Amino acid sequence: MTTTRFENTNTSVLKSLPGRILHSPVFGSVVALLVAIIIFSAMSPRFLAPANLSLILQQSVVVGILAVAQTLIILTAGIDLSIGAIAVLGTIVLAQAAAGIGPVGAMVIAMIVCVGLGALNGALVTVLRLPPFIVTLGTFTAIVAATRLLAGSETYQVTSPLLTFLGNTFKIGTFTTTYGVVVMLLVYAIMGYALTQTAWGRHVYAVGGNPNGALLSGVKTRRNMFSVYIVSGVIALIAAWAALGRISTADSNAYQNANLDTITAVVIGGTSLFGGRGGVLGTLIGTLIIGVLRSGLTLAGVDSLYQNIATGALVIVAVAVDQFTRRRTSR
Amino acid sequence: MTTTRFENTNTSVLKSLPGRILHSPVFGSVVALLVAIIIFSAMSPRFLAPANLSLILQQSVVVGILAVAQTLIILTAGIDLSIGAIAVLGTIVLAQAAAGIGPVGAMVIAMIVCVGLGALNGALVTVLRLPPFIVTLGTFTAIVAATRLLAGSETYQVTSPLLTFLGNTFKIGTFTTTYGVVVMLLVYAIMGYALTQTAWGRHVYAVGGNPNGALLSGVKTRRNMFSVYIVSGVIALIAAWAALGRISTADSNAYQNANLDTITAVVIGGTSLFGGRGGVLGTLIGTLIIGVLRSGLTLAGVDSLYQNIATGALVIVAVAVDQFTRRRTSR
Amino acid sequence: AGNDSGSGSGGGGEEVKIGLVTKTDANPFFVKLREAAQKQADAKGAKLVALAGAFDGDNEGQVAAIENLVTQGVKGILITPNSSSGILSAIKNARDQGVIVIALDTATEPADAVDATFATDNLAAGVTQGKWVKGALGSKTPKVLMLDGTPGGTVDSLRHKGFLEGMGLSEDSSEIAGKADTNGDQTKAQTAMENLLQRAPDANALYTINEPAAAGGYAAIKSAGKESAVSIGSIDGSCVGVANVKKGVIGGTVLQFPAKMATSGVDAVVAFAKDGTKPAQSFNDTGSMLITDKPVDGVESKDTTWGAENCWG
Amino acid sequence: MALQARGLIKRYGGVVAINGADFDLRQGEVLAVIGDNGAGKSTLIKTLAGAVIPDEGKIMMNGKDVHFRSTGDAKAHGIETVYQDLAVVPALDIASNLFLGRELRRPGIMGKVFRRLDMPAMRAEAARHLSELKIGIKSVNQAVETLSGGQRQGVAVSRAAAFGKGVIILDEPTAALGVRESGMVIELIRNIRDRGIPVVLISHDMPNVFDVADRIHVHRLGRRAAVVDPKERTMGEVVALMTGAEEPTEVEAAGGR
Amino acid sequence: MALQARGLIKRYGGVVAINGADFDLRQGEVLAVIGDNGAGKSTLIKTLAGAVIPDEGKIMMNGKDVHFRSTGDAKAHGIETVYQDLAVVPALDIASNLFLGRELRRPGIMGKVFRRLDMPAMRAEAARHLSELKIGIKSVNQAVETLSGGQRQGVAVSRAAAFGKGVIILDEPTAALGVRESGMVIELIRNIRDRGIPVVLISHDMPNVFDVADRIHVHRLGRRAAVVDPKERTMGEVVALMTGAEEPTEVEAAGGR
Ligand SMILES: Nc1ncnc2c1ncn2[C@@H]1O[C@H](COP(=O)(O)OP(=O)(O)OP(=O)(O)O)[C@@H](O)[C@H]1O
Ligand SMILES: Nc1ncnc2c1ncn2[C@@H]1O[C@H](COP(=O)(O)OP(=O)(O)OP(=O)(O)O)[C@@H](O)[C@H]1O
Ligand SMILES: [Mg+2]
Ligand SMILES: [Mg+2]
Repeated sequence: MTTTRFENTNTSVLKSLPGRILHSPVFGSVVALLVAIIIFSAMSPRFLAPANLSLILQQSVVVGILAVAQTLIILTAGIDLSIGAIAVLGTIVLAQAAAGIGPVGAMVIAMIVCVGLGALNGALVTVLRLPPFIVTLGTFTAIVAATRLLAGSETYQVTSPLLTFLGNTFKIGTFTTTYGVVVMLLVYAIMGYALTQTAWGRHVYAVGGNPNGALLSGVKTRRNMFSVYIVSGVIALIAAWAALGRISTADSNAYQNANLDTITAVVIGGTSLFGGRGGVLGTLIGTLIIGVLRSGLTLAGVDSLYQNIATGALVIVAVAVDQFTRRRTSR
Repeated sequence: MTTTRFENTNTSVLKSLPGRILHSPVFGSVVALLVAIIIFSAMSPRFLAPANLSLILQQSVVVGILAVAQTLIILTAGIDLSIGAIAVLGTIVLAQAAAGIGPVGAMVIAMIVCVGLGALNGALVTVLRLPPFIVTLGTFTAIVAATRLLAGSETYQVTSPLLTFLGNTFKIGTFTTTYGVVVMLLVYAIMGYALTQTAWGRHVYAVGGNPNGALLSGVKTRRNMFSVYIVSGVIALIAAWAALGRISTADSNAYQNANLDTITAVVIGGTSLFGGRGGVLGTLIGTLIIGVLRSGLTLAGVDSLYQNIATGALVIVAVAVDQFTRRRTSR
Repeated sequence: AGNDSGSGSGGGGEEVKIGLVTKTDANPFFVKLREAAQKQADAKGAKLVALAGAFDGDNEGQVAAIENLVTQGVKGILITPNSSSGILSAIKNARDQGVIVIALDTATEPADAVDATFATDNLAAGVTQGKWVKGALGSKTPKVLMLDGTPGGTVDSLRHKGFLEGMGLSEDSSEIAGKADTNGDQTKAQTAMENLLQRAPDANALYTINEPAAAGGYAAIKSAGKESAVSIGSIDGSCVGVANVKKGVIGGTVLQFPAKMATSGVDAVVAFAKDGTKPAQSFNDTGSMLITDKPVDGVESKDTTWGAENCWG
Repeated sequence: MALQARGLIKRYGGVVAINGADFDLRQGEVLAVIGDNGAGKSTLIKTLAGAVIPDEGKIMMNGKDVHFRSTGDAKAHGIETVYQDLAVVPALDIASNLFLGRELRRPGIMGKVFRRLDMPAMRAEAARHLSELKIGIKSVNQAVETLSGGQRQGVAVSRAAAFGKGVIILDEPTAALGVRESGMVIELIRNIRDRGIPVVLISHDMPNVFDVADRIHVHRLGRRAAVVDPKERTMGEVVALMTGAEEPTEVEAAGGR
Repeated sequence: MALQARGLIKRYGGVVAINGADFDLRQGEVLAVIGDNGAGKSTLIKTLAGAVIPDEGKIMMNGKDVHFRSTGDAKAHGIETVYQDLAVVPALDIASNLFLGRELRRPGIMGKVFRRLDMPAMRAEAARHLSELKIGIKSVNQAVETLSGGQRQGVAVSRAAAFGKGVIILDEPTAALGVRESGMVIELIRNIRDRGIPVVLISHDMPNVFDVADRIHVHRLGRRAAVVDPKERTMGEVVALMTGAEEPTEVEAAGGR
């Protein structure tokens, strides 16, 4: 009797709440995040102060938003090295155009630029069928140079309240945060919904998991991939807007590491670089892990160079924890 | 009769010399290289001068050597973002240790460091089975920081004739070149032989093409992958040596783009980022394409920002040409 | 009538070609340098080819640029060396082939590796920043945060060293409450400063490698509500920077004169192309000037009105 | 004639996969396609399904010329196919695989405006279709990669059976299936035919072929060698035709009656 | 006993793939393993081949306990396997695939010191092995990905036949093969047995099984349900055993005589 009961419990684990949590693909990332938080709050009492937590969120906004686009592209078995550069170009275009034709017109022009570049990447990947890595490496190089030519030697101050709106703060109880944080969470929610609850999202997974099979099944694989690059362009614009909220200056040198940071966030979050597996929830946690590391190490008084060594090591540890928990529970 | 004859010729194309060339996997890259050379020599008469060709080779040495290691790792379906950083650390170690214990001892220590870091990457990838992208991103971050800590803010002059030997020139007829170029070509020849003519090389392809199948076939996949990372460490040391030959100073900030450059060379050379397809011959051509672009654009008087835009575009064009010729001939 | 070696005695009416190799294309300072050189070259009827390293510290990129410029047949090369000693052999090769090489902004080590240098004395500029911050603090015990540039950069370490000298501190003084690398990038500076302030909320002095770093640092200080408590010093002298001094974002900044460097450099190459004369002096300090509206005793300074007239970019 | 082809040629570099193949499928029949390994059967049906574009030759549906540039084109004409290298997405669950490319949306604005999938409906319907085959799948939420070889094949077959409206093409659907499961697939094929939908069945299993086929298309060296009536020929004779050991009659060589 | 197993258990999360399975292979026999889709046959033989490490249970070779941590361990004991999802490397040529993991080197210092492969020898030998199966492969330099489904299976089977020294395990080797080619594989299996090497054959093809098997291991719900003698039972009875419609005799349930 006892054995039977035990076996029953064991099998139904798949459906019970704790079982669901254990088997959730983001379980590992959550563990890694919690471990980091526990360690840092033990090292510095200030770490868990609401002001510090709010800062971590604010510092994660731009990379966090871009990481959503990166997740989509990686799910299709691609990679986007140009997404950060598109966003930076977006900030310059917003700033320059706002000075000329006002913030709303600037938004329109920046949208055309960002989406246009997304479409360029998408067309090269889907129509000419070139590898996304090399396409976006090429466009990255070209976009960075074009941005510098456009910006010249100037840094642009942005004063329009619309363009800097996402930097404004508001309070929830004692917790202060910015509209940028809200927008970031919204982007995650919307794309999470689109990926899991719509046919378009299913097709993104199918295109990444077995492109040939998806095509034979009647999925319009090229159109789907193209749409992913278009969506990335839109998300890059949102990131550009958030960047202006954070620093009301457009600078052609900003966010040079954004691409690698987004990829790190995506991978720590458990999305496979080979496509077809993962999701934005993991990426959000991955973004937070990176933010927590940086903030925690600074609070602990670690110098930049040692911080980099520690970050490098901790990124590997985070992925290792993730892999380990996943293997233990689902294999 | 005539039709039959025609059909015969058509089929035997597979075995004839022109057919072999057409169907060679590097055919596309060669076309791209030739097109670039023709365009640039039309633009500037100096382009084809032996002195300039020699320069292109010399400028390609360090990235060219590193690209061999990158090819190996990409063939196993991995990627190495840390290889450039390992080489830079190698130059610093060589320079510092040479000042202390002489050039030969320095070589030994640098070898231990470079191979040790290759082994670290390899162990994380094969034993913990973490994704190579994230492993080498982590070690990249950590190695760059460690290098700067080690170097402080100093640039080290290297005077030892052994350590700068690869920068010495010699003449073949009127063509002047460096021993570094010879070593680069040797590295290509040796690894080309190892990849195509030994069991180890076959296994590298098998591990990249179908890791599970290779394992089931009895290939020691983990050991093979680990050995690839070890070999990469050795190659990074050779690149470090060549770098000291080129500029007889060790600087912790050098070669930050080497990783992306090597990946570009590998991909332009027709090796698949998904592993299992490609080879070092293509990579050599890819390296030369990059060198030719840079030199040709400068000779044509193009400023570096415009050069970057052109390089970005041309990299995409080169891959497109490669893909197009490949599709036309083999499909 | 071309001659193959590409150098030697340039023919009479031929257009003078000048190469400019900056550290990167990114920094507004180098963009300004490039623009000024371009303007001067146009005025003198010379052709300028502007190249750059790909990133701070790209010695290989600068060496390749020099080699390619020499092949192209330039008369002279203006270079802002990434590392004061990293590219000496390439410079020597160029000079051996009859090309005049002039360092801008950063001196080489040894200084006579090039034909002449037109540069700010970055150590002195750092000292000026340090002295001003010390003066601005008055009797308060300094509690210093430092937003550095790129680790290993020559200019970066000279300014850092100069600042500490001007403050009367040393590298491991307890008055230094924290340091971070910003690569001179405003976004990184803001993030770094936010985190540093969490650790050292009572800091009262801030060293910055350049004005974007200062603006980023100020944003973090402001959102923490400490803008009156911290004295911010900087170096560069861009017009945005000077405007920020006027607005009170930056307490004081040390202005340098990139246009002067570029113009003198181009003039020197043109003169050399004409009759082979080289600049008389090896090191030419193009000067620097502290801009602040809160002058302190013992440090020479000008106000922001003067700054706005003499700033760059 | 439901589906016809004339003179199809497809070359891969030096290899000629099909070499002037003809094809005729009548309304409401089960047509078996048999042939040696590498004879070009899969390539033939891939051209009919739009997955491969032939170098030469033409395809007609109900007497009219059609040009399939993609599998989507063929699907739009009602042609549904189970490929030999099963076109499933391993990481997706069974229900999603079954409905891939033709997902159901929720009724009302949730579906129309927010384009929300109707997962409960898809799961229920998937479970219903799969239960017809009795391949012992416990949950339609399982990822396809966790299924056994035969179970995967079952999923692919169910899918074609559920959605085929015009022509259903099955490339070796029972290769990985057990005796009982094979029997069920044959039963399913009969049901489909009885619904009036013509079926093309590629199979190496002669007893199955003779059991269900109305006519047999024998493929040999990239060409249609004969079309035979299973009631007129024995298994041995058909195998001999397939290998070239025996010559077809003139009528058979011309495509049968 | 050539190869034995007792009480093997392998779980995947909530799914129990094999659940206390026993296994006995005698010297010089052909043992067929049959069972429904998803019964756990592939998982069973993967544990015997070292590709899957069982959660519980033990494996013995020639009476001695063995522990396979990898396929290499099993190979070192002479166990050669053809997997259902063929373990071939698509981008490599046929000869390289055949010799993968056991490449030949040139004689003399070229081989010893420079470790150079002897491609001509490998090609010649590969061509010889493949010609035994007559699957119409034109060149052993062809990449495996350009072969038809059946041709690929032929390559995998040839490989096991060529190199198996102790035990050869074949997981549905004829599933994708034509009638003639299947016949040749069955012939090959007989040859192998006649060389004194025991063979394990998983197959859904009952006529083939009854044609070649000395004993039949019936797998059901992750367990060995019976071992029967094909001379004592009809195909219908064995299928009934497989599906549970009939009960095995006590001797059969205990593993046969
Ligand atoms: N992509 C390709 N590239 C090169 N050759 C190919 C390709 N696809 C098929 N072939 C060749 O075309 C021929 C026919 O292949 P096909 O798959 O149509 O055969 P089949 O009749 O379906 O065989 P099987 O019964 O084994 O599945 C084979 O010789 C095969 O090698
Ligand atoms: N990696 C895995 N993860 C989860 N479940 C698995 C895995 N591999 C096998 N299974 C499950 O174990 C059971 C047995 O699978 P197995 O492949 O051994 O069956 P089989 O008898 O070989 O079937 P077939 O005749 O269809 O090949 C199946 O229900 C399958 O879903
Ligand atoms: Mg087929
Ligand atoms: Mg199986």
